[in-house]
Amino acid sequence: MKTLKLPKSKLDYFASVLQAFGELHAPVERNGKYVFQRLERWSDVRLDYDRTVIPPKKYVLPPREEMFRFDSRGYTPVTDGLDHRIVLFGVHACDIYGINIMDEVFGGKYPDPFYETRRRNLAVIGIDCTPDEHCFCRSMRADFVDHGFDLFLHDIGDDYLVLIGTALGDDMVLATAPLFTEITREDVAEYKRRSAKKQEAFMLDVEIRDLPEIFEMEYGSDIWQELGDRCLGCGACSMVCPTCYCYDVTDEVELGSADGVRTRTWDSCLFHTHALVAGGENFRESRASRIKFRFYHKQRGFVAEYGRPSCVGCGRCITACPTYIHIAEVISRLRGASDVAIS
Amino acid sequence: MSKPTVGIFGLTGCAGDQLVVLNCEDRLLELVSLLDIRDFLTASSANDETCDLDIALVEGAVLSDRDEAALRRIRERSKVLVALGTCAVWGGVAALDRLAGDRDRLLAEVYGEGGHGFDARPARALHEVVDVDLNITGCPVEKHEVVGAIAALLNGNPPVTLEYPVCTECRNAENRCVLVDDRVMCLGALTAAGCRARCPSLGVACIGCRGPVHDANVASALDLYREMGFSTDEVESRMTLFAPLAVGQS
Amino acid sequence: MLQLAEPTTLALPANPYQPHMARIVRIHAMVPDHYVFTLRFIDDELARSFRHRPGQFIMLSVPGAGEAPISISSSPTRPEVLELCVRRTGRVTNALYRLRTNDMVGVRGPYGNGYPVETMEGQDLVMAAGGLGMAPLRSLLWYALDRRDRFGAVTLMYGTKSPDMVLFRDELQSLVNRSDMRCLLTVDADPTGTWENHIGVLPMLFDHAPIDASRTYAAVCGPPVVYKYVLKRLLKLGFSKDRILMSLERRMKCGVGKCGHCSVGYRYTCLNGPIFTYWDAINLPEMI
Amino acid sequence: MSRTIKVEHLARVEGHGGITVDMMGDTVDAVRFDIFEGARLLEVLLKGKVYTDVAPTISRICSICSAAHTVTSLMATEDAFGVEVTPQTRDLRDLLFRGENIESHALHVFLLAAPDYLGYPSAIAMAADHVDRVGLGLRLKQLGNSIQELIGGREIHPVNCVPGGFGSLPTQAQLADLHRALQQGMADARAAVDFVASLPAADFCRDDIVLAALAGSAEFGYHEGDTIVVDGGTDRSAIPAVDYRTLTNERTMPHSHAKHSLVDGRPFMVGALARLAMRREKLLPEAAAALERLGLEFPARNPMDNNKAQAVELVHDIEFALNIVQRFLDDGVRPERPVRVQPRAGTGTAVTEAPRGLLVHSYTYDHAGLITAADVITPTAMNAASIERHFRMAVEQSPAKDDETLKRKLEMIARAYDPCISCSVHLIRRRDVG
Ligand SMILES: Cc1cc2nc3c(=O)[nH]c(=O)nc-3n(C[C@H](O)[C@H](O)[C@H](O)COP(=O)(O)OP(=O)(O)OC[C@H]3O[C@@H](n4cnc5c(N)ncnc54)[C@H](O)[C@@H]3O)c2cc1C
Ligand code: SF4
Ligand code: SF4
Ligand code: SF4
Repeated sequence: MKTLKLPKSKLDYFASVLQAFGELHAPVERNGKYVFQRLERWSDVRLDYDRTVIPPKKYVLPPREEMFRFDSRGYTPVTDGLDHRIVLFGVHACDIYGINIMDEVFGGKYPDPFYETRRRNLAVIGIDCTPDEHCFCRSMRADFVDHGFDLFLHDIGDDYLVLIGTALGDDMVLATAPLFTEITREDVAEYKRRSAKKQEAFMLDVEIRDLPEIFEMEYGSDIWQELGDRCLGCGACSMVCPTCYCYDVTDEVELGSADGVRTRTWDSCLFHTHALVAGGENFRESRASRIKFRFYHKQRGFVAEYGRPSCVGCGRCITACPTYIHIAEVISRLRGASDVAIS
Repeated sequence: MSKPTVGIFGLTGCAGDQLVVLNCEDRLLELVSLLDIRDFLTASSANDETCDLDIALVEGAVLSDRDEAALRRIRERSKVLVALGTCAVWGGVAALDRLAGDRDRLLAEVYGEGGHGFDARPARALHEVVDVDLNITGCPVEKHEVVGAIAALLNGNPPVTLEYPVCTECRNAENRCVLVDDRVMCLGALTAAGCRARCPSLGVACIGCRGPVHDANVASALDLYREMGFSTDEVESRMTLFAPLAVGQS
Repeated sequence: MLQLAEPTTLALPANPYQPHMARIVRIHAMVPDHYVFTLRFIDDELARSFRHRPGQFIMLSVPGAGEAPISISSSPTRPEVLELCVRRTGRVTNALYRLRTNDMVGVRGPYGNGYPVETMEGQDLVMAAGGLGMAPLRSLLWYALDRRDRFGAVTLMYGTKSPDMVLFRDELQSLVNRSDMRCLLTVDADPTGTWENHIGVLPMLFDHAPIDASRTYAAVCGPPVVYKYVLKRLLKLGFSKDRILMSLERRMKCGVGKCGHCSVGYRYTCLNGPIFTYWDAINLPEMI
Repeated sequence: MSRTIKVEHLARVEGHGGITVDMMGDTVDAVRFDIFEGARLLEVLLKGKVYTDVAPTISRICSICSAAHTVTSLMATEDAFGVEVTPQTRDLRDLLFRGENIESHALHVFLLAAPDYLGYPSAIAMAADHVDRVGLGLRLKQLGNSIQELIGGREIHPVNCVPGGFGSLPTQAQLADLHRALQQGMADARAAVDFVASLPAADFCRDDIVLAALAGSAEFGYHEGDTIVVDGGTDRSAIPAVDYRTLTNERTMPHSHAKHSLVDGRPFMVGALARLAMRREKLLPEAAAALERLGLEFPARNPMDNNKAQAVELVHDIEFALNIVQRFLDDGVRPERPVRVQPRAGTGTAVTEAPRGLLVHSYTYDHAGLITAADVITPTAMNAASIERHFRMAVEQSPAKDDETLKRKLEMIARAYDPCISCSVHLIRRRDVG
């Protein structure tokens, strides 16, 4: 992968040029939390952020999206804004991994045109990060990504090493070619030194080897009831998860007409309606079965379908859960491990 | 299609839900043009008090024999009876009296001995007295939900109801969590969504004005509030504000 | 710098969510709250080219009410129209029941795996349905009857609570005397005294049908209690769990493996089902 | 010959009430403003609530004046705890009061009272012939609501008002939008004055009305003031706000769940007319011109003039709100958090001017911040006796008229007071909990 060097002092200039490639969005602080949003001035950017409340999935699968307008003639797809080009600056590896997983789900045999159009118009500029006590992306093999970004920035002190992931990324670099220089042996050495240091910074580790088997065997574990008793069913974990993609679809009519819009909105498997069908039959009536389903689908079901767990270890659900249900802790307890580092 | 006949009624409440209808200022004339409003005492002095109604919107809780008789009459003459607002759906703030004990004593405390003769009964939600076809909760109800419900009903469909709590909307709004981050007692996880997380979006705790969400895990929330160090007084005070019975029962 | 041309109107790639409008050409009030709706796509080309497998379903849109998955009850051997047997139960189905002949609905699909008819051909076929379970099986039934030479012995067992609940009653009654198949119909009870077939629960019909499990595929569909007892009988007859095919119902919002609702264990009912072998079902948690 | 004039259900008012006048020949025997509103007993139910939950509970007394109830409640609580809010909070609360007043007056003048003057049963019916006027009223109402939504966080039962300040503060962009809306609203307010001026005169009784309003603040405002002034036309007396009890002398009437207030045994009137009588010299220029234009007479003798007074306040409040918003746009909004509130045992009282007049909240708390006693006196409760007095005078003025004519008059008088019947019921009597 082509890699160049960009002086940190020139980052703001580079970012300003990026606006030619789309509306610039980046992590900013809001009430002490971080959110990805449109950058109004460069000084608002917070590249030292830990994690945003909602991951980048909102750019490709908005919380509420109009799919069709319907009238007496039928359903017409809503395409407004789908091709609005956005450059998302400062995305961590786990979140890029999350986008890659979403790409697989929304691709496949029936590609989702809404998703794919938004995705095509989203440029992703990655940036490296330092894990905190809730990060376990390394365990989920999501601490590095080899695709899914246009550019990826590694901090090596006074400069960034810039990995160029796509042709679009290359165009971005070419647009400000004089800013970039070739990397040196020292740069690479510095990168390696920092990378090794980052490894030491991880505080949370879980072992995912043979996890699908363990999930199968622990299907009847008491832990599910315990978690079900605790879970508030608020769906916070699903909303904040980079790889929770369940959605609901509803037709809403406009006042005084039979015309309206078909929308999709984020849903969660923790809601009691998620598996409710006609006749009042609910395949996951108890909260215990629902929270089990969430973990099971991420760590076991997804493996069967896509060859890896869908959790990327971003730690968002850990910080979001009002009752402190801790996914890494759950995994370790299922394994019977007692040596997990949990703060 | 001929316009549906509609009645808008208030039992005992603050008239807030009727006011929400009037507060749809930019859509009010459109709204009334789509409906054949026959009975709306708060807005009109020419009312047909006996005609059949396709839709009856009823605000307030049942607090007196007079309320009860009025509600039964409304039920008889209407096809779809909609409980409008938390008082109608859950009993609302007045239903605290159901937890407070002896009603005569309460009346006497407020009105003196003269209070005994009043037509005053413990607060009841509409569904405790008659069959209710549709609940639109909120204290007061949200405009978009009222307009959406009327739009759906005009097409013969039940409106979409949200079956998740305020927390869900709050997370989607990327708010700072009042409970987890600020350690203020927020009822978002127990309260039915639909207000687009009005309060926490302003940095203020949800006090549950829409009543409980289906499947609210009150037991776990109580444990959590206790663990977080909220006093029993505070927990009880807040959890009984708008739907005391729902909490009392769980 | 690359200048991307600013597209004026945005043409989406193939849209699997796009409902295609179809006209209701017939409404047959077969049984209260279980009507058969016959649909034909407005687009003639689509009407002619639409093909499905027995056991597949479509997503049916009633504008304003929403979408619901509905099995195709007609056989692919009888193309151009789609027959849906719909039970009135909620938003979409209630709205559908308000429509009249010539009104329009939206249809997209077909979705799901359907019955593996190629594999089943050359073998005997037992179909066991309870209640609304007849809806998907009817497609398979007529597929087999219209290609009668491709199957060995064909048996249909169908049970309902009472005679007035029998779906496709006239049609099925006319099969009872057919010599090239066995059509066994039963009701739990007959208060009317007009029922001329079996009386008793569905599994009892097995007593009237010689079945060679080693050369037979069994297709079962119905409410949970049907599965419970019919599966027991089938296993007793020596069926391999791979030869028992079940059709499952789940909440579905997309039909194409995105919305997450129909997920069972690690499979999607819409993509990997709705037809599952009994072996699959055992291995997928919460399956039945 | 005895005769009873009865309005079973008083329409176009907030809450459930009726009117009964018993007559013996041409003399009025008894007059009753009947109140059927159920008794919600919020007064006792409030007991034991933690201080943060008091305002949201008590605001449910009434939706139309819920902002006034909320802020007055917060002020009483803050007073009990010795909390001093910032000047910015006071300004924002002021703005909220203006928003509520604009909304409430627009609702009352255009949707509830105007149909009477023009001979329609409702504003909906009136819209068929006067769609622009109803539209004008709705626009003004919406303006008021947009202030309540922005500052209060909701048009009804504001959620953004908390002890010590506000949950969130308006942004400059929001304030700029509001400023624009207010500027457009100014033109609408002038049109509203024209409209009110064009309404036929209504003169059903003449009285030397006793009026009461809050005074003591430099501006014509609603929530800052420490004195209640009672104006008997010729005599004026001032009562310190904390001694509000000397103003009211309640009686529980058998025919209503409300209680009646009298001052020195005489009924008195509160509301827009009372405020103008006391403070009209503090009106801003446009409002002063409106006062002139509408020809309001002082000392006030016609209770129907309250409708005109509301139109004057509409103008004044929009003018005033413009000034506040302009100040925020010039100086910026400081990123303040609510001041810290530390509960302590004690009693606190706040007196304000709700749209319908004087509003008193007075609470006693224990050391943990749980409320032990509450006293709330609402404007309609204070007005009730005056309403009955004017019913009687109107009938006595022309007793020979037919029932329908008299009924219409009575209803119009009742509506001129813009009564809020839900409020009147929740007159809360002080209870000391032993
Ligand atoms: C693969 C597949 C094939 C299917 N094939 C068929 C078929 O051939 N024929 C058929 O009839 N069905 C079929 N179904 C089932 C059908 O999709 C469901 O019945 C579907 O829910 C109907 O949609 P609806 O909007 O009418 O009901 P919904 O509104 O989704 O109702 C679903 C459930 O909610 C309940 N409900 C609805 N409204 C309310 C309310 N206001 N309050 C409380 N509860 C309520 C209903 O009782 C029902 O239990 C199939 C399902 C699947 C997955
Ligand atoms: S399951 Fe939790 S830790 Fe894993 S990706 Fe989702 S939010 Fe992050
Ligand atoms: S602030 Fe309240 S509503 Fe929002 S997430 Fe936290 S607990 Fe839930
Ligand atoms: S956040 Fe809670 S208290 Fe606030 S409006 Fe919503 S339901 Fe009511």
